[in-house]
Amino acid sequence: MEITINGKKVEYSGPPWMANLMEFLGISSPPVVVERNLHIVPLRELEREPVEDGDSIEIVHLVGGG
Amino acid sequence: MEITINGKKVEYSGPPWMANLMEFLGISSPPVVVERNLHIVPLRELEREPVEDGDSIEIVHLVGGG
Amino acid sequence: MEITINGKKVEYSGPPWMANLMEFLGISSPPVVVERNLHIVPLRELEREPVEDGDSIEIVHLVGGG
Amino acid sequence: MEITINGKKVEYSGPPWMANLMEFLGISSPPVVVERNLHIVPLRELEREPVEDGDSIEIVHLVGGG
Amino acid sequence: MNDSLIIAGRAFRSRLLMGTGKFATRRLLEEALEASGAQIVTVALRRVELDNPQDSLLSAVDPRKYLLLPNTSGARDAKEAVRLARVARAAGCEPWIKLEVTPDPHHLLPDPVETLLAAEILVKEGFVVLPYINADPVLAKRLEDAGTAAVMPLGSPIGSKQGLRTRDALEIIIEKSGVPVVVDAGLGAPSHAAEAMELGAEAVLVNTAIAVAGDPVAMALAFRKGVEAGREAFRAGLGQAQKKAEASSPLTGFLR
Amino acid sequence: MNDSLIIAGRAFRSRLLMGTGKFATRRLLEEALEASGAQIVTVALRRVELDNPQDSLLSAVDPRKYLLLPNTSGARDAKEAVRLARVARAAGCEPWIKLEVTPDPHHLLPDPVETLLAAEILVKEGFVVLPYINADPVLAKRLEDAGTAAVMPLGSPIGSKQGLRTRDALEIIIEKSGVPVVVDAGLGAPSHAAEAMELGAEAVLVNTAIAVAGDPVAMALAFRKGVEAGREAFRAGLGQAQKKAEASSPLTGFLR
Amino acid sequence: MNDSLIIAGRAFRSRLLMGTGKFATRRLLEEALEASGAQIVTVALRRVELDNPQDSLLSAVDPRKYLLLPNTSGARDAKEAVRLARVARAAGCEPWIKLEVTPDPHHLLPDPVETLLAAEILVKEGFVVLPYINADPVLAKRLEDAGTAAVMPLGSPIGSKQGLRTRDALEIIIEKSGVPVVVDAGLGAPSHAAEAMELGAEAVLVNTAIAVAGDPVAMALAFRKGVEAGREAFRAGLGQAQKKAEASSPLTGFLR
Amino acid sequence: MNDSLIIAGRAFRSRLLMGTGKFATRRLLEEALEASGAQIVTVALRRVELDNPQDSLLSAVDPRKYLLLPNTSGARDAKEAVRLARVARAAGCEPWIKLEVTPDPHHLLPDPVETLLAAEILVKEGFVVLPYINADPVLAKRLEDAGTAAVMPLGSPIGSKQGLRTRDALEIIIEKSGVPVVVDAGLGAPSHAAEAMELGAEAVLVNTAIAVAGDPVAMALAFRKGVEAGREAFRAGLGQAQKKAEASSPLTGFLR
Repeated sequence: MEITINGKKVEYSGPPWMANLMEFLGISSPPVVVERNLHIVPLRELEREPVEDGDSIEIVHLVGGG
Repeated sequence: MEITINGKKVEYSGPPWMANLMEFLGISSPPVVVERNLHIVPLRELEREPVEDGDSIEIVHLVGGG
Repeated sequence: MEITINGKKVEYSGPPWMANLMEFLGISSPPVVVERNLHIVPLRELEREPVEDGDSIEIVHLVGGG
Repeated sequence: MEITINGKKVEYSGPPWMANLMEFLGISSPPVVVERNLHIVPLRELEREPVEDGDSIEIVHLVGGG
Repeated sequence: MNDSLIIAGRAFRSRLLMGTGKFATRRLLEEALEASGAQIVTVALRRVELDNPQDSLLSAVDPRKYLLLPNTSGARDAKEAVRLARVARAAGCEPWIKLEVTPDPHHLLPDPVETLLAAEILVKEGFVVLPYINADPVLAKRLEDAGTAAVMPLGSPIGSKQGLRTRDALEIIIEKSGVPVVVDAGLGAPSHAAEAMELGAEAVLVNTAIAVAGDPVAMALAFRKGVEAGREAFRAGLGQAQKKAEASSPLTGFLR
Repeated sequence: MNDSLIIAGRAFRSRLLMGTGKFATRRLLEEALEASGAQIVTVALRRVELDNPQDSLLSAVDPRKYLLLPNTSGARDAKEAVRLARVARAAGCEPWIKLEVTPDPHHLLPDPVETLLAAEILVKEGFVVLPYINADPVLAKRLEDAGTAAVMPLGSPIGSKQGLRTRDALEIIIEKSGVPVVVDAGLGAPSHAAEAMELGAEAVLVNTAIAVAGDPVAMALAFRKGVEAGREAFRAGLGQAQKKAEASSPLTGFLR
Repeated sequence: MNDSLIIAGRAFRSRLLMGTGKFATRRLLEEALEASGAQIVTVALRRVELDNPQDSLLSAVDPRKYLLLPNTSGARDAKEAVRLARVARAAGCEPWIKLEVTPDPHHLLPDPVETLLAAEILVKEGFVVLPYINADPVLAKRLEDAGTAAVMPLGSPIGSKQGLRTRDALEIIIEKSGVPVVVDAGLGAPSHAAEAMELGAEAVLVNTAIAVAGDPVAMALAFRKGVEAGREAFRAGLGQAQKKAEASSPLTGFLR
Repeated sequence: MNDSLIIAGRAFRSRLLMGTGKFATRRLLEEALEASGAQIVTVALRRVELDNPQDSLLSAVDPRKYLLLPNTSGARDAKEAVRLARVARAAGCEPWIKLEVTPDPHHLLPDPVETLLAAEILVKEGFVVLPYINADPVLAKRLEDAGTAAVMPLGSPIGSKQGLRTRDALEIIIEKSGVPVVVDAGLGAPSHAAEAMELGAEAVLVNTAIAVAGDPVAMALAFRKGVEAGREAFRAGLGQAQKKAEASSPLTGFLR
């Protein structure tokens, strides 16, 4: 399926769960935050959160700022 | 009847029309503006505008300002 | 004799030496400085410095300043 | 003879008078000022002012300034 | 060359707007207005005094010579400001309004939120709105987007005569604005008015500094010249200030 | 009413002295002088270029219309300044001299000690001396005591266009001075000139800001108006600046 | 005697808040934080870079030692700001948020209307809101009334290092405010931070001036001392500035 | 790293010189000196009061802990200043002298000519001379050439607490000076002292602001920190101020 992650189109064929997607992307959860279609996905629910074709997903983290 | 004009209680017993009230007060209309119970009374309608007991009337004019 | 000390006329009849005058005035030398007729008198020479009628003497010391 | 004019060495073989030198240089006097060996030469005396080998001559004029 | 101030499609020769408050006599006001060359003059609204109904300095202001610009001074929120604007229009003024919303009677500083709200309403009602604001570039832009005919950022608090204490922000407002920037409040001397014009302001509004001057008429003329001086300098192209010195005379060679 | 600038017993209508350096063309200088209304114009001395002896912007300056005020720019000490002053007089100028002694060619700031020394000599030789100085109240007083006809404290470094960075000291100089105070150097805009006049300066000298403007002629006129605005405001009596705001409109009772 | 900064009922010894942007290395950030003595440090949100997911300066910031204060930088309106605040909370931060709404990416000045709107929403959602605002006293008051835990007026534009260009307005904000005033943005040197504290600000936030210094660690310490100096001076009671001089030494009598 | 102030070959840890005038009690002076960390303290000369010969605040100042720096306050010309310097030396002080020549008792501003004259004499007599001067770069250079051990330009008039009103000139003096620049007079708050140090001054002298503070001891400590903050910032390398804003946070991509 094709999903949009942080604004980039990505082809993903792994298991359709957010936790798997994160693994696929090589992102060890904290301190990241995942938004799926503008809704925040609590980290503890990444296993139960599906990933579907056309999803728009944002993965953000804290960085230096003023 | 008792009416409130510019915040002061006034006893008025003349004809119950705004034009008469103005005359009673010695105010030659322009450039004043009359508000009766928060509604502006066009100057040309002062004759037709009633004055009733308990009315709250504001009579204002332009003055120097910055 | 009459001498001027710090601008004030003073009648002095003691022994005509600066050391005696200082004692008379109740001034224990340091950290004061004595000028006699515009010349500085080293403290160690107060015994040997005469006092004569008409002398103008300044006795100053250090005070707080910026 | 060799003279220094405004800091430049100049070979001059004309008549030994300042007026002639000025002519040689193509300078129509006013509003210039001539200094010969640090002394100001009044313009009316240019005819009578000699020019000698080794002289240091300054010729200046007014220009825009603040 | 012609250099008019254009507000809401109307052209004015003078870039000095003048306020009419605090004048000692009607005569002084009349002559000061004349001397200032102002074409737009601000006025305020007040209750008629019932025991002395006829007084009004305003008879000094001929509405055929001057565009009367009523203000909403005294309004503490959008609702009161809108009410005052409507009353002013009913008083026979053209629908131009200097919008002031100042909840704090002590510092008389404007409320950005209420001012924007009132501006949106008054623009819809067909008013030509000139809002008095803090020197806030983002707010100025929002008011422009809301349809105001100009923005009137303050130089320093009303009547303080401190001049352009908000210079940095004014420069940004002027750079960004698509409507005329009229610097209002705090201009205490002609040099302040000139400085505002040199920055590129389209006009200035002055009241207190003229009204309370030893000689208000002479001061009105002085401000007029100050505004013209600043405007002409802006158009003539001012050089940049610089830290280093630069000789204005050639260093005289022959001393060396 | 008449309000002349008096220097050394001579009266001038204009309080704007203008410098003649840095102009692109003789024509521009001529027209800018005309527009400025200046009656006193400064000039400098330089070696004639032997290969091009006839050039001189100065032909633009008619000595019957303007009082030529030669400066001693380039002088690094009293001796050089005195020499330049004498040469200037020999050039046919009246014995007026703008005394400048600037040992440091980088910042072009004046030397207080050499300036006083040169002033004493030149006054004895009958010159009307106008010394260019740092904004130093004590030095200004000493120069006055030495017989100078005026003092010319700087607003900021020559050609820097930074305006009155020495305002505090200028106020003291003006308060104490018995001779005209002419603010020189650093005036980059009409607002700066107006500010100097509002403080009570008797006149200002401007050169760079006019000469390097996009349109020098328009800028000369702008400075003229700025100087007039500041002077008239000073005479009309400026109010004091204050921290607190003060309403210019009556707070409208009927909203309460 | 104890002198804590209290925000939302929480006490902090340090009155220097520090930003974590623009540091060259994690090591420098870590040491600068240590040297600054800061207890509240701001952070931002950004997309993970998919090709390099693990980088994060932030590992330098131990959440047990520092209270992380995420900002909403990048938000152009209330909606975006609220979204960012929620994301920050989901990232495990405590519900404290530095609210920034800056529609103009060039000047990065805050939007007063959107900031107030976002503040109202976030306060309802239980956030401790610290809004970054223009130095606008009326807006500051409205935010306080809306329940923000502090107000963060700017001294000058972000990163400009110009210091307190808004001093007059800051004084009014401090005088009127019932919540801590934290001066943010534009503080380029310890003297600027000290000045803000001397005015009576409760704290300051510094980032750029430390991060881009030649030696960020030494600069962090310098700011720490500057903030302490200003605070202690404020508490010790500063005298008023005055125009006139006043001898600090007795004028020595015997010379007369 | 070691960062000593070196004057006349002598090293001092503290860059805060403190004046001893105007203290209410000997105790306050003693504790304030202690808190300030100062190593050089200024004192003045005065006639002994014959009716009360023993009083002297000065007993608070232990000459083994502090270098006493007598001033010549009250001197109106070089002759009086030289006389005072000699008397001070006779009083047992080391031959260090803070040279002050102030003919005008009202503004207490220094006389450049007399100060240079006195400096030349005192240097010949073996004094270590620290002259108090106007912020005049050329004069500062001449004093250095005359052999003074430092220069002490004023920030603003003595006791006025106005801070660095002469900043531009101070920057030039610091840039050009080959001897330590000690900013004296007018420093009214730690932020002023920090600013002077940030400019690159080697030290500052403070008296009035500490002596008249509500709590002089706390204020002395505050100034100590302000001086350290400014010095450390200077050494750490301050960035330049700039007009434009510059984000300290990355603009958050995912909102777009």
